[in-house]
Formats: sequence, C-alpha cells, structure tokens
Amino acid sequence: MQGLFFYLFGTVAVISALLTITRRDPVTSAFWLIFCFLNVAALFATLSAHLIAVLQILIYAGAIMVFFLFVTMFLGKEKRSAERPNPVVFGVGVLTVGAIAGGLMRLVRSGSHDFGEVGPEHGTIEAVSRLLLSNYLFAFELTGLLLTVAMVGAVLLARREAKGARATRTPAGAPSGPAGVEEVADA
Amino acid sequence: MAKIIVDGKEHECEEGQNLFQAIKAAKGRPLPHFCYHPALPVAGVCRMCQVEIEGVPRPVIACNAQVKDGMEVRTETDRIADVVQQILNFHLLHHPVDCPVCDQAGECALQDQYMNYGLYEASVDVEDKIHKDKVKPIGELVMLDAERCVLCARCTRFTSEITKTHEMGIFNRGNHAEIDVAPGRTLDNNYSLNTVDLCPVGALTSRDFRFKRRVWWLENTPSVCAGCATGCNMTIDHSEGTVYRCRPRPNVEVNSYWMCDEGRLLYHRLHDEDRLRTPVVAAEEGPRTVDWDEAYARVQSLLTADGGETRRVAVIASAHATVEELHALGRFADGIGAAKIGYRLEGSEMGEADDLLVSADRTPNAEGARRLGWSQFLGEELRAQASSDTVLLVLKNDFAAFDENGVDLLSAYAGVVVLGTHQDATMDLADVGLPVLSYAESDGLFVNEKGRAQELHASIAGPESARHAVVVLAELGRLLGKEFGWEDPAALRRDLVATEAGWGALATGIDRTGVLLDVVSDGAAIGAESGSEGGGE
Amino acid sequence: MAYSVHGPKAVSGGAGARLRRGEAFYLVEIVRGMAITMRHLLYNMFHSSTMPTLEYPDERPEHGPWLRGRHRLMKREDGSPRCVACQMCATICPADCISILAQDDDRPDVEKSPESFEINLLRCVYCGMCVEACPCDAIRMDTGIFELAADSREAFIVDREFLLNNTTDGVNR
Amino acid sequence: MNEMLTELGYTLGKIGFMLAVILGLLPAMIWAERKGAAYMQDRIGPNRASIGGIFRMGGLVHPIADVLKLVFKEDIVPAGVNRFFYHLAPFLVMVIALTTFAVIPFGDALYLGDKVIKLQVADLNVGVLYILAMTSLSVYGIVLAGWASNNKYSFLGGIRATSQMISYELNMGLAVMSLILATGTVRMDEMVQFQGHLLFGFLPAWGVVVQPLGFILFLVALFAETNRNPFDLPEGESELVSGYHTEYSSLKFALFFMAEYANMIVGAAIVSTLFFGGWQVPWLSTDLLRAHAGPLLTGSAIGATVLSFVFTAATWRHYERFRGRLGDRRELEPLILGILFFALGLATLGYVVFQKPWTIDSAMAAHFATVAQIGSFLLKTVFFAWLFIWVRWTLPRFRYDQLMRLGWTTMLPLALLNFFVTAGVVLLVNS
Repeated sequence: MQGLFFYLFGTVAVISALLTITRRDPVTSAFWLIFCFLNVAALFATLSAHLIAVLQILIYAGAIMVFFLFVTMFLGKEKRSAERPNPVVFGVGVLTVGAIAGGLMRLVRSGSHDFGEVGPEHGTIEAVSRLLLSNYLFAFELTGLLLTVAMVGAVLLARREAKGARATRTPAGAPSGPAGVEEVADA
Repeated sequence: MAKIIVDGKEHECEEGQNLFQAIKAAKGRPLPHFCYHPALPVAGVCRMCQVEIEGVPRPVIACNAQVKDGMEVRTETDRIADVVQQILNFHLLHHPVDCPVCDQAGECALQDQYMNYGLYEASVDVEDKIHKDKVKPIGELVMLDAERCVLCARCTRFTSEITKTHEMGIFNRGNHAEIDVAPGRTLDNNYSLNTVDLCPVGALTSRDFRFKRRVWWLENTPSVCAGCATGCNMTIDHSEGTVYRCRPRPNVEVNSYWMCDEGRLLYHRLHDEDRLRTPVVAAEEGPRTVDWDEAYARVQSLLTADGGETRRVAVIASAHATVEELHALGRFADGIGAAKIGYRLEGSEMGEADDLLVSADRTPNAEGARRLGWSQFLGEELRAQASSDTVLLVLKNDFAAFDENGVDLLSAYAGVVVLGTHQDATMDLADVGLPVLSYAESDGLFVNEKGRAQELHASIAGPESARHAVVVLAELGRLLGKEFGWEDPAALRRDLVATEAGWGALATGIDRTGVLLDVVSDGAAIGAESGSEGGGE
Repeated sequence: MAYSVHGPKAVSGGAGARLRRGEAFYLVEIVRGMAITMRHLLYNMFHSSTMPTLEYPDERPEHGPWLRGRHRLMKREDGSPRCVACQMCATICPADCISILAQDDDRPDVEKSPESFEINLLRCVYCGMCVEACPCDAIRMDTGIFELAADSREAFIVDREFLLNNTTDGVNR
Repeated sequence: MNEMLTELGYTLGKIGFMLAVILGLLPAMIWAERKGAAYMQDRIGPNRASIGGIFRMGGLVHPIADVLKLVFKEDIVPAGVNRFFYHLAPFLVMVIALTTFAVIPFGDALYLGDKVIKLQVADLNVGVLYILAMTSLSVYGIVLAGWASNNKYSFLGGIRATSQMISYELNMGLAVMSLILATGTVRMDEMVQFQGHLLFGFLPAWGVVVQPLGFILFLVALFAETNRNPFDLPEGESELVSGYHTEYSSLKFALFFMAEYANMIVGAAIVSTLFFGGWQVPWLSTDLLRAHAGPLLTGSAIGATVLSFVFTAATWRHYERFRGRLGDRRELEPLILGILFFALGLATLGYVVFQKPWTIDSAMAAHFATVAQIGSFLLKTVFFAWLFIWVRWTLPRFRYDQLMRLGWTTMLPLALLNFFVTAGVVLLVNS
C-alpha cells in the first residue's frame, strides 16, 4: 500500500518537475512546481512525517509560490515567455543533476545509511519539536536569528526606499516630512 | 441702369424692371406672394407682395410695379407686416384645417407665410367656413380641392397662356369663388401636372404622388429627363431608394419652368416589375438568375470559339446611354477591334413633336452618340455582321422591339450579351443579360438635340447587384485580356475631354443649366428639325 | 430612513479625515451597523405584509395618468381609426419607430387614412412626442400597459389592428 | 482485512456526512443570503418559484431553479484561454474547500460496542496546521481562474486574491498559534476537548474566552481568505465586472458560486471548532449528557411539540389572514404546512406519552449525546455561516489600500502582541 502511494506520488512529482523546467511560460512553470510540491508533501505524509508535509504545503506551496506567482504575473507577457536555454547553461545543469543523482544512487546502494524502522511517534509535531529544541537547539536559534536579521534588513531597505521616493515627490517649498502631513490631515 | 433703395440699402437694377424681381434680387429672397410667377403674366390678385414706396401714400403690390430710378422701397415696416397679416387673414378665412391630410404640407406657401406673417387668432370658426368641392379629380393626374384654393389664378393663367388649352377658370364670386375645369372639360393636356407645381397651396395635387410620401422626407437630386431629346431639367424627389416624383427644374434655355406629364411619369419604369435586378443567362426554360461570376463565365465561354481562339465582337450602342457610357463602349470596341454597328435602328424611337417641349426624338442622348462618332444602322447592317463567329454586345438598346425580325437577326450570332436595365425585347433574346444602372442611378451626361450637355446625378442606389455600365465594360475588357484604365464615369469624362474634339466646353465644368457644346463640322443639322435623324449620317 | 451622523468629524469626511481612536479598529461601528441590519431583518420577518414591496404580478402598481404606456390608436364613432396618416408622429419620432402607409379613403368625410400603421416597440423610447404631435388625437399612450414580452423580435412590431384594440378593456374611444 | 474494510466504511460514512452537511447547507445558504439581504433592505426577496404551483417555501425553491438554470446554460469557453488551467480552476476551488473539512471533528468519540469511532474524517496530529495549509492553497484556484481566463479584469481579481491572501495568512497563522499556545495542542479533537472544561467553574473554556483578540483577528482573516465582503476585492463587481470568474459560465460558474458558500460553511465550522467549543454543548460535557439523557430528551421532545403547535397556529393564522389575496393554489401552502406541523406535534407528543423517553437506556443515551453534540456543532456552524451573510449586507467593501493597511499595520502588530502576551501568560500559569 505504502509502496503504491510512494511510486504514484513519486512519478507524478518527477513528471511535474520536468514540466516545470520545460514550460516556456513562467506562470505555467510555477503551477507545475506547486503541483510538484504537493506531491512531495504527499510523499512526506506517506512517511508519516505529517508536520513536514504540512509545512511543505503551508510554506513552499502556500506562501513562497504565491509570492513567486504574484511577482511573475506583474511582468509583461513578452518578458514572461522564456527564451531558448543557453546550451552551455543547459549542459552544466544536466551535468549537475547527473552528478547529484549519481551521488544519491551511490549513497542508497552502499547501504551505509540504513535508516531502519521508525515508530508511529516519529515525524509527529511533538517529536520534531523535541528534536529542534534539544539536539538542534543551536542550529534552530541560529536560523531564527538569521531570519530576524534578514527581516530587519528588509524593513530597513524598504523604509529607506520609501523615504527617498517621498522626498522626490514633495514639491519644493511645500512642508515635507511626517509633520507636514500631520498638519494637513488635522486641518 | 437704375438705382433703387430697398429697406435703406442701395441696389442697381434695370429701369422698368418688374419691382418684385428687383426686390428679390436685392434682398436675396422674394416678397411673400401666391400669384406672382416669373413665367406667367402678372395678375396681381393675391395682394401679398405689398411694399411701401416713398411718396406713394398707400402700400402697393410690387409685382405690378416697375422700377424707377431713385425709387425708395420699404418692405419690412410694421405697416407692411400688418397689411400682409390682414391679407393673409382674408386668404385663410375659409381655408380648411386640412394640413394633416394635405399633400402640399411641407412645401405650402400658405404654411410658410402664416409662420412668417400670420400667427394671429383665427376670426372664423371652423364650423362657419364655407365648403366647396373636395377630392375632385379634374383630370387623369390632377386632384382638385377647391376649399384650399387662394384664387391666385396661376393654374388658369397657365392653361390659357402656356398650353393655350383653356380648361380651367374661376367660377362664382366673392366668398364662393372657386377654380374648376370648364363644364364638360377635363384637365388632360400633356402638361397638366405643371398646374400642381404652380399651385402655391394644396388646391391642386398630383394624383400620381397623392399620399405616397411626405415631402419633407424627400431628397432632391438635380437631373435631366430621359424622355426625349429636349432634355428637360428636372429634380428627382426620392427617399430611401425609391423615386416618388419628378419635378421640372427651371432652365430658361431648355424648358423654362415646365415639363411634360409623360416625362414626369417615366420614373415609374425605374421600379417596374421587369427591371433587371441580377445577371441572367439564357437557359432551356427561359432566363435564369445567376451571380456576376457565373454571368462572366458564360460571356467568356461565348467569346471562346470551339477551336479555342477568341471570337469577333460587334457592339451596338444606344441613345439612352450617357456620354460616358458611349465613350467607354467606343474605347472598348476600338481596344478589342470590335465592329461598331451603330447606336440606333434607323427610324426607331420617334414620335410626334409638339410646339412646347416634346421632341420627336424620344431618346435623350442621340446627339451625344452622334458626336461620339456613332451612327444609325439598318437591319441589313446587323445581318451583315452576323456570323457564327461573332458575339454581339448591346448597351442599353432595345432595338429588337422595333424590328419584327429581331429573333432572326440575332440568332445568327454566336452569342448576344446585353447590358441593360430592363427585361425588354432585346434582353429576351440575349444569351447573357447584365444589369446596369439607369439614368437615375448614375452620374453622367446627356446631350440634348440643341447640343447642350447636361449633367445627371445619381439619386437612388439602384438594384443591389446592378453595376455601372462603364464598370461592366471594364470588367468585360479584362475578360478579353484588355486593361482599360477607368473605374468610374468621371475618369471617362476626363478622358473624353482630353482625347476627343468638340468636348472642350466640358473642361471647365458644368453648372446646373448645362453647357452648350461647340458645333461639330460634320454634325447633323441641329435645330427645330433635329427630330428627323435620317439625313445626318 | 434618516441618517445619524456621529460627530462633526464624520461630516467633514473625505479620504483625509482621521478616525477617532476607537473607530480606527472599526469594531464598535461594525457591531452598531450589524445591529441596524438585524433590527430591520427581525422587524421585517414579523411585519412582512407592511413591506413596501409589491408582489408585482399579483399586485399591480398604481400609476398616474401621466404614465406613458404602450400606444393605442383611437377610433371614430364607426370604429375606423381616427388617424389620417399625416405622418406627424412618424416625423417627430426620435427613435424612428413609427411607419405609416397612407391610402385614399372612399368615405365622404375621410380623405386619407392609414393603410398600415406599425410601431416597433423595441425601438420606441416612450418619449410621448407622437402623442403631442398628433393633430387628431389619434394616438395615445394612456393604456397603462408597461410590460413588454414576446418570443420574437417581429412580435414587437405591432400593426394597426393591434393598436386599435390595445387596451385592457378593448375600447379605444 | 475485514477490519480494514469496516474502517474504510466508517471513513466513507464520515465523508458522506461531511459532504451532506456542506452540500445540504449550500442551497440553504444561498437562500439565506438572498432572503436575508432582502429583509435587511426592507424587501421581500425571492418568493416566486414554486413546486406544483403551491409550495414556495418562502423562496427555498429558488436555489433549485438557480441550479437548473446554471446547468442548462450554455457553457462558453472564451477564445485565448489557457484551456487546461481554465477548466481546472473551478474544480480546484471546490475540492480545496471540501477537503479542508476533513480535520474538523463534529462529535465526541462514538462507542459502538467495544469499537471507538472518532467523529472526524482525518485525525491528523497537525490538524490546525492542515487547515492553514489548505486555506493557503485555496487562493490557487482563484489565481488560476484569473490568469487562465485571459481577461484583464479576471487577472486583476487573481492578483488581488494573491496579495490579500499573503497579507492575511500571516495574521491567521499568528492567531492560531496563540490558540495553540493557550490550548497546548495542535490536534483538533484535543482542542475541542479542552474547550469542554469550565473556567472558574462557570465559564466554558471556549477559544473565544481564552483568546478574545485571537478570535477577532482570526475571524477577520477568515473573511479575507474566503473573499467575502467586506474583503471581496477579487470579485469587486463595481470595478472588476466580477473579477476572477468573469469569464466563467454555466456549471463552471456554478462551481465557483458554490465554492464560495462551501468556503463559508467550512470557515464557519472552523471558527466554531477553534473558538466556540466545536461540538461541545455548553456546560454539558459528554458524561453529563449521557447521565441526564432521559430528562434532556423528554424536555427536547416537549419543546418540539410546543414549537410544532406554535407553528401550526402561526400558519393557520397566515392562511386565514391572506385567504383570497392571491386567488390561486398558492394560498393552500400555509394550510398544508400547518397540517404537517400539526402532525409533527402529534407525533412528538405521542413519542413523549407512549415511548416514555425519560426511561432511556445507556446505549441510547450515548447516541443521544452524539446527536446533541452534532446538533450543537451544526447550530454553531450555521450561526457563523449566517454571520458571513450578516456582515456582507451590513458593511461596504474595503478600498484596496485600506485592506492592506488594516492587514499590515493594525492586525499584524495586534496578532504579534497577542502571541507574545499569550506566551507570557502560558509561561506564568504553567510555572
């Protein structure tokens, strides 16, 4: 049963991944990528890694890809359609994929990383949380810090840009800055 | 030259000229009037054209006065307005409230004058009005409504002075005076409808036009009558693709203000049942309606002999075609080396002339055809050209109707192609009949018997699939591998002026009265006797 | 229903108006609004018969005599149309929806009458100019019929006979 | 194997129940929307469609007519659409709306002999997160529809849906996180169990009590995620024709139309589950329900009897008052309904008299408890579904910048504040 689902979702995931990179229109590509993510999430679910499965959908399919789509759809139709791939880049890509695939095959074949049976508790939200907050606390906190730094940076960048834009829009001699705005609004 | 002052403005005119006309020229518009007509003797009965003349104590009617040098005339004083209103009140005293059913409504002098000078409270009750004859046919074409009459006497003057037939008169006196035909007479001369035009009100109306269309919906296109070689100028009144009536258009050089009834009623033929509306080809069971492509294919096959070579072509022109069409046909015939048989079967289409307008020659453009080098032909000539190797091309000519041997004449040809407007006798004999636009549907020129070229203008659109004859000729030329560079009549006229002698007068353009062409050296005798074409060629 | 205005600031309104601190979160105002709608709902649930809505096909709206409904042609005493085909209505009609063919009438007191009188109701804009233009009071729009339904376009081109009998009671006097 | 099949049977039964709830509520929702809107606006609303010329049911027949109309309408596929995605989009919207329901428990565990049946289609240990994941996916159907339609209005609708989703997903997540902190679990059934407790001995520990701010934030975000007024900018009739489904007709439009209501029902179920105790009957825990099943059942039956007779009287009065006003068979409707109500009243009365419901046995008591809980759940769901309608006919649509400002500058700080305060309180209480 589990095997059936594995091969089903796996095949579909691979096909949609292929479709993702072969479609000319980025929006179509994005939709296939989302579909691929959903299948990967299903694969996680078959491994009873429900949390990872849900996070896969919630974060990758539900949030990141929405952003991708949002930005892509704002591009004009001419800009959106992809050109024929550069043969050199294409070759490098194929080689990279081949190398990774080979490495993975070797890893699986060698049998040195046999994961063994896991219990029903494995992959639940509690188990993952416990791991994150004990064994991997440092990495977890570090990632959190990294994200916070990134967020602060993004906010700073956005604020600076907004300020510059406002300065250029204010006509010379007119009251500028928040105080002026306040005054106008109060009057 | 004399100077008069009209409403304070100086104006130059002839000493002794009719004051009415002098004032009309000075003001650019006529005084209010019913009875005055420039082509009729002055009657002075309607009393509407009152003016004040300096030094004359009372207002006088302008139509009966003459211009004197230094005369000072006032036409727009309060007194004049008051007098005209009073007179109008008299005219309208017993006038019925008939406008809704009156055909004159919209072009009625009474309506116009009432709006300009009337607008008073009526003093006679509708019930108290005197009743006279209504809806009384006084001739084949004229309907009388005596109540509406203002007794301007235009119609009686017309019948006594112009046609000299004296059918009409004014009977009774005072309030009971009315116009009518003389006892035992009917108004049935060939010019009777002119009385309808003359009538300023709705007393005389045309039975032909009666209730057909309200006049304000009619569009007017200046044109020329196609009834005879006189070429009377006329206005075609039409609306939404239908001609409703034709009226004479004043042209002192040609027809003065008149037109014969025969010519007026010719327009009916435009909408006849037998009008050719689509191309037809002869078939076992009779003419068959086809589209243009199929008709041209048939022409093509007629033109191709069994051996594959192109057959000879002989063409017949017509005195009903416009100058442009005739010129196109000539160019066509010269271009493909066709034999030009002529434009008219000798002696055909002739009738009685009268001493007013009708010419004996009942074709509108015989003079034009002659000037373009076409000649009359005899049945023998037609027969002489006939061979099984010749295709006859006929343009707007119904010669078969005048020759009993038409069938025999034409059967000897390999094929007959007719460009025509109606399913007439010649069209019945045709292998291919191509519908072309008639005189009312296309621009063009007719040359009348006195050598005056006059313009026709397209009024209605014509049948949907009919094409202009010059366009058809150009397309036929293309079938024969010849490219003639014309698309429309205008191009042909330019070509005509540039290449042919005797048409130079057209170069500067033509006004509404037409232009007299130069006399051509070998031209036929042009004049009163021009009806008999015989000696010309 | 009268509007209640909350304070002077709401009146001066506009996009730039600043909301009071409480209003900024909208909650209170939302609840007030919802109370109003619920009040209407509950009131109408138990007073449905007092609602101003007409149960239209069952209840007919009353209208004044000024309502311009479907046209009708008036008759003379003898039942023939009063119309004399003067074409005034067709002339004035801004929608060009009236077409009349005139005919000679044989009767002694009638000279001209409509051979056909057609109104294209789909074109008509119900401006009533034809009624005002008519010199014979032959066309009126006082039938009060304002409904138009048919299953073909041709059915909306109504003819003389239809217009002569175009009232609910069939009398066009 | 046999056990697996019965398991499958139970699951299918639960799915069937879930579908029946959603699809059964759909026409009722459409009816409530139209009729409610009408009454709020002092109109009568739909009431013309009838069955057999008699039954109009106050307009309840109209949804049937609507469906028939939509089924038989021409299905137009405009030129230039991306056919695959164009056809996929309405199904996606509907499917995601329905699958979200899977994790919602609609009753306490049912004991059939020694067998325990959880009244929940899928008992995931990440329940709440699953809901968040599904709602985040729901935008794709709309975006696909907007993009594949090849129409600029549809496209704008799709873009609005995307940005709206991004802005409000965050607030919704934070509100749920606060609730998770407060209840200490992410499993839906445990959350509902938690809400069965009483705080301070009298207050049900419903989500709305422990997380009042979280509830408001969640509700607002839910409105935004379901694209309901005042956040229905992706549709925006006044500026976008009808937004993402402008180019859809016939059954495909019907799917969008129904998906909107399905989303509302699911959203209402989620709100009542997370914040209003789900299937919990307030103050009556499952044990209490079972223990006092007899009196409760008797009370309900008597109540039903009384109600039936009240309705009988009301319909009779209606019949008497309006007789002769319509002049056709429609007048018989209140009479027939009155007879039915009267029969119902007699039946319940007979049940009370002859069956003696206060003598109910324990097995039946358990079933009564389950039915009562399902009823409680449905009641709450219907109320919140009604709330969607109520709000729609009260509030005007937000302007786009107002929507964004509300999401990012008002709700996000509040959600963060709520999250940190909740975390602090939980820390204090637990230590």
